[in-house]
Amino acid sequence: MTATVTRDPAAPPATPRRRVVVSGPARAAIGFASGALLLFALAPSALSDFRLSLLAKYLCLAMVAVGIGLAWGRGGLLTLGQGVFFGLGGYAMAMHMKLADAGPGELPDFMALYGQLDALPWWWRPFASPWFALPATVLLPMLVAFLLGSLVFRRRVRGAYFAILSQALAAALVIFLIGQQGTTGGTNGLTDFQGFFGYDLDDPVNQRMVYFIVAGGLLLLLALARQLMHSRYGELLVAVRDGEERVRFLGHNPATVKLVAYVVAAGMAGLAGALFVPAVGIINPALIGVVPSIEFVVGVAVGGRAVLLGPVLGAVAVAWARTSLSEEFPAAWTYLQGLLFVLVVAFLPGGLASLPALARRLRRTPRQEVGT
Amino acid sequence: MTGLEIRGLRVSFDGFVAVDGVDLTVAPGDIRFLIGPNGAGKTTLVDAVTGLVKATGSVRFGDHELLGRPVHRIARLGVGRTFQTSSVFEGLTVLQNLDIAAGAGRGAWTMARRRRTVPVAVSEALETIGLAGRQDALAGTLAHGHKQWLEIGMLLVQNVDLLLLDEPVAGMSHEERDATGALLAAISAARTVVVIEHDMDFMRSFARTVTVLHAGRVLSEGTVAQVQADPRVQEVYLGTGGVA
Amino acid sequence: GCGSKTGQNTAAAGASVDTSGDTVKVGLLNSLSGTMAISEVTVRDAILLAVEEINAAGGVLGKKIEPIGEDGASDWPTFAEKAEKLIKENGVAAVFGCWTSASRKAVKPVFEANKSLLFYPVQYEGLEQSPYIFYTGATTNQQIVPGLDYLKSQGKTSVYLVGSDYVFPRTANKIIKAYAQANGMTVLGEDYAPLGSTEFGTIVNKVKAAKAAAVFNTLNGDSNVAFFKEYKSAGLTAASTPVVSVSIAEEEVKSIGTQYLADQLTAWNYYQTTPGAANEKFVAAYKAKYGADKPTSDPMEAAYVSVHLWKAMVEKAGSFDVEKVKAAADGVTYEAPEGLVTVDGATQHIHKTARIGKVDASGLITEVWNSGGPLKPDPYLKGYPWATGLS
Amino acid sequence: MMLSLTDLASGYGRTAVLHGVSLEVPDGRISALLGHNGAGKSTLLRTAIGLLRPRAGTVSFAGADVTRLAPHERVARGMGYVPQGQQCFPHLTTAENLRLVADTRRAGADAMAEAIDLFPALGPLMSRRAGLLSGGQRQQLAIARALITAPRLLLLDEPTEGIQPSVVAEIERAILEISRARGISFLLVEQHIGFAVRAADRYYVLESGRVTSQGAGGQEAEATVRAALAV
Amino acid sequence: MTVLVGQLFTGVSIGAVLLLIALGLSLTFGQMGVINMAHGEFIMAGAYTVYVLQGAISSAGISLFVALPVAFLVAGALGALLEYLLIRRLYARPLDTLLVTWGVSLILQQLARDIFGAPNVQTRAPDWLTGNVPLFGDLTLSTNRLFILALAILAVVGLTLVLRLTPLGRRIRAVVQNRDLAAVSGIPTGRVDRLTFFIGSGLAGVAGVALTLLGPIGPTMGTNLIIDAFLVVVVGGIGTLKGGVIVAFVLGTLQSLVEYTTTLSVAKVVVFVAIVGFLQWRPQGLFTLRTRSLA
Ligand SMILES: Nc1ncnc2c1ncn2[C@@H]1O[C@H](COP(=O)(O)OP(=O)(O)OP(=O)(O)O)[C@@H](O)[C@H]1O
Ligand SMILES: Nc1ncnc2c1ncn2[C@@H]1O[C@H](COP(=O)(O)OP(=O)(O)OP(=O)(O)O)[C@@H](O)[C@H]1O
Ligand SMILES: NC(N)=O
Ligand SMILES: [Mg+2]
Ligand SMILES: [Mg+2]
Repeated sequence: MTATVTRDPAAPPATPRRRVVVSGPARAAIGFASGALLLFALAPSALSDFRLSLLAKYLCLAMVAVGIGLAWGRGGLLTLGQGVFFGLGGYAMAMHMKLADAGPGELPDFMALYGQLDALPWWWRPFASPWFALPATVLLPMLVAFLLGSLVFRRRVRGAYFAILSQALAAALVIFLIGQQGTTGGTNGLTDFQGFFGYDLDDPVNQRMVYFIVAGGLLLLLALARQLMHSRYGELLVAVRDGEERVRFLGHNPATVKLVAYVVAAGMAGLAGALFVPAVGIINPALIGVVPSIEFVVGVAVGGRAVLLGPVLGAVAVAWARTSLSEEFPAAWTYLQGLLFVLVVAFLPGGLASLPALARRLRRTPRQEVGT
Repeated sequence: MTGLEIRGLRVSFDGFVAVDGVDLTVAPGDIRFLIGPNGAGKTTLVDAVTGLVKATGSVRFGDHELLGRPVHRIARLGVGRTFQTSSVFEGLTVLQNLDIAAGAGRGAWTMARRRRTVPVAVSEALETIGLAGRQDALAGTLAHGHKQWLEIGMLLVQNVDLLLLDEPVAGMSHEERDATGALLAAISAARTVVVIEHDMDFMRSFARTVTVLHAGRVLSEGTVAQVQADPRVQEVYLGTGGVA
Repeated sequence: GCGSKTGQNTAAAGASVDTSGDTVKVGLLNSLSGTMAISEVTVRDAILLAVEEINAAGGVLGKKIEPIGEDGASDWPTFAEKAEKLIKENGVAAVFGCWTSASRKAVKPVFEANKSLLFYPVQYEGLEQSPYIFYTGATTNQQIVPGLDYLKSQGKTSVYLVGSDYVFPRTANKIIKAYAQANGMTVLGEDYAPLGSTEFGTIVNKVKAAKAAAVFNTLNGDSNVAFFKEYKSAGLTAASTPVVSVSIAEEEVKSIGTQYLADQLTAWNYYQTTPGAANEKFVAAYKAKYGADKPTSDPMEAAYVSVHLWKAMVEKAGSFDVEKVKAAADGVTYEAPEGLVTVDGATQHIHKTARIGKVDASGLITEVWNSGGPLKPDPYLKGYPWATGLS
Repeated sequence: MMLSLTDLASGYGRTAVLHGVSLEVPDGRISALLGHNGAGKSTLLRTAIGLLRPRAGTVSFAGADVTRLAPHERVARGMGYVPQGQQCFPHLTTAENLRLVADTRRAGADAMAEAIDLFPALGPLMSRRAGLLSGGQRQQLAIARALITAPRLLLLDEPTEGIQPSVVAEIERAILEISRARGISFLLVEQHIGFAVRAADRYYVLESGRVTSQGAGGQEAEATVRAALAV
Repeated sequence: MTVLVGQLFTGVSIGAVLLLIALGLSLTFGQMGVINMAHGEFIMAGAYTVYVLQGAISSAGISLFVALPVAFLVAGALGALLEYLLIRRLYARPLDTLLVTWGVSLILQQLARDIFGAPNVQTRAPDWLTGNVPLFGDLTLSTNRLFILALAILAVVGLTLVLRLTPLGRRIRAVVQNRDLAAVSGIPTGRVDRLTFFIGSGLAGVAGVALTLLGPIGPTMGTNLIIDAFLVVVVGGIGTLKGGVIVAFVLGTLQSLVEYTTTLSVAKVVVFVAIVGFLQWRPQGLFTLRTRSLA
């Protein structure tokens, strides 16, 4: 034993320093207010147009992460296919924007070029209407998640099986999209948008407007996730994670419980995808395949899967690091990225969000448990 | 209060017959002890009743046939059980465990909101099982015996009509066994209880009727005294000398 | 408040080129990581060689070129993001780069919105003409059509089409089918493998069963290695069923191995073996800078040429201003390694000589046919009656 | 002394369970460890065998300090352990569960045969996977497995939990027999105080991670222990 | 007829490749529960081993046969190192191994890029492995694919023997099933874990050698294989070799038959749909090891 235990183990634990006690809802209100301040006032005035549009992109990724935090952090559903739902939302929005650019009755430019089509395929047609396309960006991913989730959860596919199956789903969708070049744009994806509901996307003022919509959307999703996590449902979800079979004997159907988390997370990813398109200007298979899907999850792990803000923090931090570090050190970036994931997940399972608590603990108990 | 009626129950695993044509009637309000040698098929019988393994025959609970229903539906009909190895939700607090057990019938609206007060049934159960002081401890940090109490507490709040308890006092101290037994007696005022146990002192103190299973069949049935006196039961189960 | 509606056309003026210092910045946008790095790194090297030469000779309009590199990471949205960064944050005068058509399609709106210039150095599928892109690689009438003409002249009347699953091969094959129909050739089959796929057992079985006279190969990158190994194992050879490839250059030959490629055909505008003093100088300079074992190839040459052409255009315009450079572009010439090239101002493509080559035992490609002189670029194949209806 | 624990402190994560426990298990004798649920009995055995690292204190076995040894090294020196809760290797057959341990010994085959003699119920179950056994069958398997390691000291955590009365009697007889005939020492955790205290040479009562009473075992100690536990 | 037989052979040989790349995973994932995303990079390490050895041994045939054991050792050593540095801290959180090893795979890819360069490299195959054996009519079986099939069969048989018949096999399974109990049964769990990981990763190295006969060797070659490999193990049933073997050949054949009449993309999507459908029927894979526990 190298540890030198200095405190008498029989002594009562030292009383923690008294802190101002703020009730849960009040703390949440303060949190949301400062988040809003940061996103709506500080960021737009401090950042250039280009950096602000990058931030919009990061915030879209953070929206996906909020859903993963719920499904994985709370429900233990390691969903490696969130790219699918992100993609469905993104493509739904992109199809609408393409049709709006082309004008009524016209084919989108890429279709005319590569598709050799005379008429719009039937499944494109409804997306011409914003009344269909906008809800579809969220509802379509939720529907797909519902169908797949009902099958998979009812048959008790779980753990690593679920993870790998959801990953294969992402791979399959990408292969499908690439194979249908004439109607989906293939690897190119959909790009070259002119306007967003009539507003010119090249105009920096409109780009800012898109940023504000994204920031608002993120706050909304955070509020929703917080409500779910603190509700009775949130507790049941954890119970299902820890003892799915046991929950059955208490009269709950775990398949339904998991399905709710999966579908909500899918809807969040769909909304993120939909806003990503005007914010970034492209959606393509490379954004929704296996690698980005894993990266979504890794971002959440880096930030901290267990707490509300962890996923947001992680998603933004990883995306920001990618942009800036790959600018500064293009070659070393891959090493840094790999190392970051390895170190945080292996040695800091609580993610970056657990750093403050860790620091506090280290300060409070100097050299206590070393060596055990 | 509802009784249990099992007819011709049969469970086989790849050719091995674990339960082999059991008929069993448990009257409402009874405390029935199910005993028998290790591997006799007691746990398997409970598994069959609660939908965990496939079985043939018939299990009627009140007006309902239980065989063929999914686990959570059987639970909602008012059948609750504990497990031979404890299975509380280790990542949740004692209070949360109980609240979830109490909540099978909750609607979507209730589920989507926060728990603001402790339901009466839950706080009563906390007192009953003596874990009121540890309601915010994570269940995973409870000692073995406390986990079993928590499991019983979860059945209490689940408000079931039929409790199936698989070795509920294993690992408990003498005093705790007595307390648990008293608890079961109180519970049975309004419920039917089936207990699997190997602790004969405990059985003698609290059983009303006893069924002995052996090799998947009913070997003997009756009062504690009748069963204990049965030489076949002594031979396969109690042993000749070692009975304290 | 809200910004402009579409069609109001009050969008941002062109991004300003930063010429405040005594240098002028240009952007280099290539994949240094990911599947396309194989090819794109060599393009980056060639661009840097040209920059170095120009700086050694005094720069452009008296300013040294300051190259700013970004990694597109084989990911099209990243290309778009990095393009925007180069234009908006760095104020570059022009960007050189992109390889796959997918990456070009992704950055095109960025260059158009910011009214900034891209020089794109790779052969492609045509049917495009952005006012802010200069295309210095071949368009279809300078590569694919001559390739088909060559097969026809060799008496090959049936072909099988094999390609990677993305815009360039699919569009190229559409053109090939139209050509075949008009020229009495039969297309016996058409198969696509996802980019990066290495499973070609079935496709080669199909080729073999179809008994085609030749294969037209538009596979890109890694897949070629697996395809040619499978091809040889199946007993198919250049003598029995030649393959014409349009994306296999010297670098790729090196990595596939001559064991598998001997005597197969390629269609390009330039080979390391292309004769002429300009090429000798280019090859020597390249090897001196990057190593004697590094081959030069068509996309590298086109990238190298694009920097020199930009310099010539800027000097003709007397300004780095994008609109002035564009206006000055028509007729600008350069004595390139592939021979004299001339910019066609109308299409912003260049006049290039088509060359069919054969892989030799040393791993180099030797020319077996050429078009006799530079072909005028025709990205929409307007000069080919069989091609009406393609665009 | 076969086993001595000195000022042992141990626990899980940040929760401390044992607060400086000292106890001794003499050679060839049975010692009993008693206490309420949650007192820390299992924690003590887990620390003794090395599954938990103590925060302070030492574990010494047969005169040597083994505090820093890994569990398998302690087993190699002659410590044996049957954990609480009918544990097994679920996907291995009953036979494989035993052979696995027999592999580690030269006299493995003989030891296996002996163990099966002691638990005849296991005979017909040899080719069934252990995860499918009933609770009591698994517990019998667990004790048999520990015996095959040829321990000089056996740490038994509620070994008769879930076992039918006739076999419990059998096991109790076997413990006395083994300890007498082969000189194996036992540290026995039991809720059935009766047998444990009567058979034991020494008893220890654990409460909230501290030894609160101890003394010589035997028939007459039973009342004392019950009184100590009733508090 | 010829076509059908030819496609069947192609299917079987796709199956053999699937089997080889999945075999190591059936140990590290199937037995140990580690979702090792760097498995593909261990395959890559095996492939580069051939490349390096060809620099030293000029005969393509000899270097190939030397490469088999050397690649096993190289990839196995990488695996053992990974286990020692990271995995052993994660046995309590198996799903996290996926994320950690994914980071490792990024690092290994970049390492390969820095050592061998971003472009693919070539290896020469011995001449007898670039030809084919004529069967009947037009039908030929390529020798490289026959070689891979033989290698896959050999590897499966060898691994089965080790797991079934040796004490090591029992130990490997025991440690995975109950780590603490194994430790207190006298088994050096750390060493067994490392050895298991060594063998599983070593098999990836062997798969890498085989793949050099079919396709390119490059830093990213592993990423294309990893999902297929995991699917084989999952659908076969975790913890059994038998299931994986059957599934590899069935999926290979299904893919080749569908691809012949459609395209590779469609075939892959069909295979995926078949897998989801299959898991509806058998959610725990083809062969399952059930226990009575509720976990
Ligand atoms: N899934 C299964 N496959 C094969 N055999 C099984 C399976 N489940 C149980 N068995 C066998 O069925 C028999 C009955 O087991 P069960 O668990 O019901 O016994 P039990 O009466 O509860 O015993 P105990 O008192 O030891 O808990 C045992 O021999 C057991 O090995
Ligand atoms: N894995 C764990 N993590 C945290 N705390 C634990 C853990 N296991 C046990 N504890 C705590 O340690 C204390 C002692 O537990 P232990 O299992 O040693 O008790 P015991 O005396 O063996 O009880 P029982 O008679 O019920 O088996 C208990 O308060 C329990 O809550
Ligand atoms: N333009 C190409 N080769 O994609
Ligand atoms: Mg039982
Ligand atoms: Mg205990």
